[in-house]
Amino acid sequence: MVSTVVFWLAAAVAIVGAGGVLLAKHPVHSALSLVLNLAALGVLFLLLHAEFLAVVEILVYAGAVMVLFLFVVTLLMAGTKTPRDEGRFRLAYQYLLAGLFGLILFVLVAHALVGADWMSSLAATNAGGSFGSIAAFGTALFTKYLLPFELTAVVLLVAVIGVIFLGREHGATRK
Amino acid sequence: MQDAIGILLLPALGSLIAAVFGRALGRKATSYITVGAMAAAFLWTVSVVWRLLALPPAQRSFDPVYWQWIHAGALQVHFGLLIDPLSATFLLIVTGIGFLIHLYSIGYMEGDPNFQRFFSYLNLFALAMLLLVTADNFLFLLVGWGGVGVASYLLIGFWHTRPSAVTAARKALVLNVAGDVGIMLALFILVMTLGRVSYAGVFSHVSSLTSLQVELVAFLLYLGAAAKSAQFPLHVWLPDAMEGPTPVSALIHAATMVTAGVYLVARAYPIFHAAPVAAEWVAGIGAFTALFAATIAIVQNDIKRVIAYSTVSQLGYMFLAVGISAYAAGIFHLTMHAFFKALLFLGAGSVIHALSNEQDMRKMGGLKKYMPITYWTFLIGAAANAGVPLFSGFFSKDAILGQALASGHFWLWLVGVVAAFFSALYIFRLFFLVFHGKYRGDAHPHESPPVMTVPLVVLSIGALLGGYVAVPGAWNLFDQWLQPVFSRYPGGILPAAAAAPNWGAIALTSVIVLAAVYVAWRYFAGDVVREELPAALRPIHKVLYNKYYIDELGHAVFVWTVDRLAILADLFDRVVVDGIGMGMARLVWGWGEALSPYESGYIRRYGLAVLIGGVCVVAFLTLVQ
Amino acid sequence: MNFPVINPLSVLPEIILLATSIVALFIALFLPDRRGHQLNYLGLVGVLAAIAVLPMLWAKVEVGFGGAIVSDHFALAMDAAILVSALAAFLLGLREVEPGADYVALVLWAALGMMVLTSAVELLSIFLGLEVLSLPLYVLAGFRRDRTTSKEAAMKYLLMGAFSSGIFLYGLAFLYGATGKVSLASIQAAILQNFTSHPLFLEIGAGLVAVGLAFKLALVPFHQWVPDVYEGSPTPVTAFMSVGTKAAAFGALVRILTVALPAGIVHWQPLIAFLAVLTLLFGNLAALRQTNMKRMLAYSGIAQAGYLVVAIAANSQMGVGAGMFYVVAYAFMNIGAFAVVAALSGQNEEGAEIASYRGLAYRRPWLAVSMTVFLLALASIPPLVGFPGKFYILRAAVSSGGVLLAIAIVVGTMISLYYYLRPVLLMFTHSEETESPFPATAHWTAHVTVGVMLAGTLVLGILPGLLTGPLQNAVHAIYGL
Amino acid sequence: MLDLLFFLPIAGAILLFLLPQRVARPVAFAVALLTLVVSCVLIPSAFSAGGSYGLLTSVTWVQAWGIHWALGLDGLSLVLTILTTLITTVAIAWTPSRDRTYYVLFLLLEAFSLGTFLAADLFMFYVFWEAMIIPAYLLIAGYGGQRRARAALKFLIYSLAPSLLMLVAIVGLGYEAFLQLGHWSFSLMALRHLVLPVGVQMWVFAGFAVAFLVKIPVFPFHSWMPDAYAEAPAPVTAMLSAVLSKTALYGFLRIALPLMPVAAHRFAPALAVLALISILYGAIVALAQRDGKLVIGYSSLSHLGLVLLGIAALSYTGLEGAVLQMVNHGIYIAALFLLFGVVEERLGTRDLQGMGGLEARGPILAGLFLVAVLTALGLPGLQGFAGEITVLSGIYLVHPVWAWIAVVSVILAAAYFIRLFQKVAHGTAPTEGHEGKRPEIGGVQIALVAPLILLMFVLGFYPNPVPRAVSRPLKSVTQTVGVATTPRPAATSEVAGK
Amino acid sequence: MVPLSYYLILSALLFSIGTVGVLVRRNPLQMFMSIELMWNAVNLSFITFARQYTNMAGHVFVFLVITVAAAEVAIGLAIIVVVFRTREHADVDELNAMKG
Repeated sequence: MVSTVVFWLAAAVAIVGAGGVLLAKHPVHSALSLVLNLAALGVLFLLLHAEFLAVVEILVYAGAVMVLFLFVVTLLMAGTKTPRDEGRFRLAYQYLLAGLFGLILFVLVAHALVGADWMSSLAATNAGGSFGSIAAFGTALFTKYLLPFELTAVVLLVAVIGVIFLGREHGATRK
Repeated sequence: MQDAIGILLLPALGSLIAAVFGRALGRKATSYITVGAMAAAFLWTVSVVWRLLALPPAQRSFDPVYWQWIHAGALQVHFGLLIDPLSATFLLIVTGIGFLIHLYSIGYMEGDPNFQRFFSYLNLFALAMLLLVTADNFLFLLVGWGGVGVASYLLIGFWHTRPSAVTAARKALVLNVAGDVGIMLALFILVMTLGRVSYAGVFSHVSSLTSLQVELVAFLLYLGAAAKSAQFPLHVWLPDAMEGPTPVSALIHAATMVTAGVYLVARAYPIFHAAPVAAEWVAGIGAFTALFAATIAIVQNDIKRVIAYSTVSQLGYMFLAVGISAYAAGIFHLTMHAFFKALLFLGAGSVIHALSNEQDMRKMGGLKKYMPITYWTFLIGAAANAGVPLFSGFFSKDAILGQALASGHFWLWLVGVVAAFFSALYIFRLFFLVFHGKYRGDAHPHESPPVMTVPLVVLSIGALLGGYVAVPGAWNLFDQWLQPVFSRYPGGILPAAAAAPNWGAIALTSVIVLAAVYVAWRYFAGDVVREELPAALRPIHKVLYNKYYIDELGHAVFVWTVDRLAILADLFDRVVVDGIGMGMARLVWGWGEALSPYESGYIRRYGLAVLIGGVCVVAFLTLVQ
Repeated sequence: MNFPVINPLSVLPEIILLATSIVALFIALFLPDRRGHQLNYLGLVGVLAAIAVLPMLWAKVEVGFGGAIVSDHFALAMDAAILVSALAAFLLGLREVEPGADYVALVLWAALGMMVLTSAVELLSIFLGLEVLSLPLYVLAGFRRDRTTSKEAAMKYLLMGAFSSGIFLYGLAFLYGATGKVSLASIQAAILQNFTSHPLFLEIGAGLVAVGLAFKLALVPFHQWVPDVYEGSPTPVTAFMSVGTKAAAFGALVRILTVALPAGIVHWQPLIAFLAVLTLLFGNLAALRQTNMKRMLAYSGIAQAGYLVVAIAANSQMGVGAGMFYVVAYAFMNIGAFAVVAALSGQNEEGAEIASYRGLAYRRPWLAVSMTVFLLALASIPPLVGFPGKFYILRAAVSSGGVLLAIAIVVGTMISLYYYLRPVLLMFTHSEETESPFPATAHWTAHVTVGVMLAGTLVLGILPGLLTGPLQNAVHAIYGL
Repeated sequence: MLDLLFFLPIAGAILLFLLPQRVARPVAFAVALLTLVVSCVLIPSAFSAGGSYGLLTSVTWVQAWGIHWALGLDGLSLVLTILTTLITTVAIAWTPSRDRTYYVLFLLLEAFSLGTFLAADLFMFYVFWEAMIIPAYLLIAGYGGQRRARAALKFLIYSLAPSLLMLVAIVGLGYEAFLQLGHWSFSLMALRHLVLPVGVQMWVFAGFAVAFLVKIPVFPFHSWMPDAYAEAPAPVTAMLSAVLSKTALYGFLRIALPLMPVAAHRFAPALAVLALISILYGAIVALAQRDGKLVIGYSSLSHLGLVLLGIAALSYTGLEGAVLQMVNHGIYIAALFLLFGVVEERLGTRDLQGMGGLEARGPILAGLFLVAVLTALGLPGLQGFAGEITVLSGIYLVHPVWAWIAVVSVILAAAYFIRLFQKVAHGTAPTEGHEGKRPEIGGVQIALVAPLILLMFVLGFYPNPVPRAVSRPLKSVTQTVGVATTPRPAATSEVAGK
Repeated sequence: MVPLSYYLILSALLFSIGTVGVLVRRNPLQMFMSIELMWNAVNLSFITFARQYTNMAGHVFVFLVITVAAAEVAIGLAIIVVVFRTREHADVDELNAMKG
């Protein structure tokens, strides 16, 4: 019962957060809305027995990543300026079409989901066994999914080298 | 008779040598070679004829085959020569008169910068003509047929810097080719129906053709013959062809080539015999042409043009003859005509030569005293042409008219008689205008050199005496000579030919002819040319002088139309056909251009495309299935 | 814990690339910056070493990481195309991009990601492969930070790439959701045993995954980033990604669609066919009006992807073989064309304007003739490699009943003749100008690239049999999964 | 030996790259001549007994696709091979070029054309067919007249685009082979054994036909022709018209008719209509041209229309005539273009209004041109007539009406060819300019064109070798097409081919 | 008890909002945030599915996605900084030097 209430609350918060990202004029507001959304998602993860990921979501995402965002927002002086107004309607029907097709996408997917009858039979509580535990997670990560895990190392390397390259003053390091 | 091909090879070699080495050999050597080739060919022909005569009449036919020309499906043709009295007659005419005209040309063409080329063309013509008359099948007949057309084209346009000569040459060629097409089509029908094109093969199977087919073949053959022999309304090229040098007119447009049509009809007599409609048509058009051309000839002022229309008229007589199946008579007239018409042309050439290329008779007159040889020979020629009794033309023309009457073609006979009156009138008008009265020109007339007068004399002997091979009521050597040819297949001999001569008719024609000569003498032998005409005659004169406006009509109907059509088609090609291709290209390009706005450079727009595309994909997969 | 059998052989080329990149980064610490470009040769050696081990691995199918990745013939063939394009990135890079350890490492990693994408048989690795491929390319596209167009390319690529990755990821989620499995084999097995939670999940998953890969393959309407990014990126990078990315995405699409998702149950076939036709028509039409060689080649690349996807739409072993052949063919001719552009360019893409090619045949005959060969090959004129490539695809299309697809290919090719052959005409037209816009000489490596690609274009064009036999095995391998 | 025929010019082309510029012309000529000699040496082997080909080389080319490197020589390919080698030999050395590439491209053009005629495998046929277009394209683009760029591109796109439909058709045939024989095959001999469903025949035939019709060209697909013929240098135009157009007609005989007999019957009326339009249309448009080269070009449209009509008649005689006319057309059209090229070069214009007087100033050239013109207009006794009469009688046998219509063009041909000749040769020379150069043909060119002129006479009076050479292949074609040919004498009882 | 499909529908809603966000925002940072929204919506789906099948693969997937997203954000932000540092406005619409 509690979980139902928590779900609806978290869902509402997540939607509000998403709406904030979508609508907020200032990027900082958007970023904060996204943090809200991510936090709500963390709660939902908990409900689904993904405790570890809930923590990761909140720590890494809502924490580290979003801080990075805010950092850049403030770094870019230009970022604080809103785009020129005269350009707003340059792609006038962009808004209309984006909204429309976003809606259609949602309807299409939701249509498929609603039609899936197995969905109603879920017990939110104890799924049994070690599902969702850190141990199970670690086992999976280091055994069955070792290759993707290894590949994340490359991804991070790319990030490091890429950011170093991009962050370097152009032409300062060569010649 | 295998060696008869030598008659063809001689002029072929002569032509080739004159064409390739003419410049190196020089004028004299070239003329010796080419004239020599003709002389040798003539002698060779004589020997062939001699050997023919040595045989019994029924065996006077040889058909040596030399090689297989083509063997492609239904079309199987051999190259072979047919030597029989008919072709031998033509061989004699072509090589004999051809030799004389070659000889004459040495004098006439003296001083022309393209002397060698001229002789090369002359020999080429002789080759083609010989091939035409000796071929043993329709296909090689067509080869010779086309060959004489081209040689004639080359010779008409010989003085190619004259625009009128160039035009005349083109006209002649195109009309001749139109005639060739007729023969080609006839040939296709024969190939389709009989699978044969050789004379022997075709003629012995004529009976297996339906009457429609045979009429069609006959008409198509006649189309070719009419074009070549200048029958109405395809005659228009012949007077224009007088733009060529005069020996050419004599050889090609009087003595030989234009008679090829008569030869064709005579040769194909089994077909025409089986096609009565076509045969009547041939005779009718022939008679009409005889009258029609003769009337035009009366009012022309150009000496060669008069003789040209005279030729057309005489050819009409010949077609009249072959149309009523009086083949031997037709060929007889053809032979006589070869003599006197060549004589007339060469005589005219002699006059023109003497007057420094003056051709207008109004500027001649009184030449009798300057050019006696030309005068006397020309007189013989004119008399023969007019059919003055006891001259060769008299015998041959009366043979035709007599058989027309005897075979029941009264109207044709009547037209022939009327035409005979005009024939005498125009030729003696010419004669008196040129040789009698006072000289009206400003050149210095003089007699031509012997190289030109000797042929005149020789021909005049033929024109004077040739007719006596067939004296009505007495003997007819000519018919006997040709008899084996025309008795091989049914229909060659007119039953009426055996009938006794109609002395009344002969007398009537003779009187009419003499009356015409008198009228001519009365009106045209004076010192001055009478320009004024009675008012009633003026419109008639105008129509006649303008040749019934046939040239203009033909020009308007064919030349003008085709030219306009060509320009339209060209426009169509450039605008529509090319336009469609280019238009499609431009359309495709336009599509490419039209895509440009979608590649707007805006990231969000790209994203929108991804979203829309993605939604469509999902919708397709989830809903359409 | 049961640790999986890693089997390093299955990822040997990947390991070589990774090791090379690490070594390069390490050496860079000790190397003076002005000699940084020499690391380029190290990268070259690394790629060559990776190519060298491919034949060794050909003998046997290696499965690694507990079945997450296989090194089968299909993967190896695609790896070859990818490595060749990586080779081009190094060979052509010396002049335009001022390469250092970063360039070398990024190219190697991108190549690694591509190779993983083609050989991974499990959704997580596929996703990681896609990301390892994408992230370095975002940076590489903007490698010439001094150029507005390069930066713009990076930005557009990044935003669109991340956006489409999201869509792709959602598709993976649905594939996972439909069966609860992540390995392609077990997904296929589940589908075949009718053990799916909801058939629509499969359809949605297939659709979204296809969209994500179609984005990488540059299929219409997911292609719009391509012209901008290809034009803006440094030419060596363009050459690299135009071929490598397509090969990788093709590999993944083949593995996911034709192998894991039987067309009889998941109805992607008409969809892919439609996308293919749309793509090849659109690409060809849009290429007509281009004046920039790189942009023209970008649109041409879109069209070529259309042909390639026809091979998938054929949904047959022959189709897969045809697609593989075409990838290799495309590698040779497309890289060749870009190599000529690079050879004609100094620092500033002088070789990009088509108009400046006028009279090239009389000034730089070797490059002009080579360019002619590459363009003719792209136009699929025999006896160049593009022709057997297209022939193979037509063959696959016709034999799966897709005569209309074949006609579409033909119509597209007809349109393409114009833009492929106009530069040829231009090169062979005498020019009045004496001033050449191009630098007088090209780096020798560019000539080598042109030469190698020319050889490939000609040899495989004349003797396609060299490749068709091995590819046949490769196809059997992938279906034998 | 057959491969030699193809590789000889290829080797020559490579050799030319290595040799200095100044020997390019003689070497190219020598290579072409050698090829001609080889093709003549092969004459006896084309008729040796055995299968449908007298000489056949076949090596597996692409195993997986069932493609063979197969070259076959029979009477049909032989006559066209000799035509190709002959015309190339004459044309390649016709005008000196300052550029070695010219000769290289020319030899490549020869090699690929030969390949097309010799290919015994459809895949190879297509490869050569397409490859042939490229050197031709570059020859027009690199050495043509003022508007060559447009002309070349147009030629190229018109040539290549429809060929792609043919490619689809070829693939379709290969697939049918797979369905029926169990393996992919493009071998002409193997494909003959197929029994194709009518529907397949129809679309496959259509694919081939479109490609062929454009290449011939036939109305309304000819609009590349005026540009390309006019702008290409004379020897290249000669090759385009004399050789390249024949590849398409050959394609009908070798591929389209025997492999798709039912479709051939169904399409024949359509082909005939197009052919008839081409015949008349080409002739009419030729009358209006001011550009001499285009008069010849449109005449070619008309004459090749007649050849196509002969093919569409589907009668044995028609086919024999068509092949004969192909050979004849190849010879006289090449001579016409080459000789007119000299006129153009000397006078500096192609505009007929600005010409004239050649007969006086260049009598040899005028004489040679005259012979070529007379041959072209079908003067009986010259070679053009032989083909014309055979093909027309072949048509008449089956469709008299077609022949009646087509024969009109003979008259028109006389009109436009004579107009052409008269504009060039007659009248007075243009007064302005051109006085410097004597409009006479050079000795080398006389020697080069002499064989062609000679052939016009020889084949005019003895055309039989050509129909005899092609009778066996054509009989096998008509047998497949299943048309009752005309009653032939007993000699035909021997069965040719399969 | 809330059926699992609710989670998935929520996920779909968030995903759709994310996509719309990418398409309507002109500030690159906000676009990027919208993309993060999409990715996280997917994460929710993964975890839901994992819960349904009690299968850890979904969890691992989410973990990897978060890692990759972090790296992507790092690179993305760096590129945004490079591009827009010199510009007055952070407006992706101004990036249209290349088009057509």
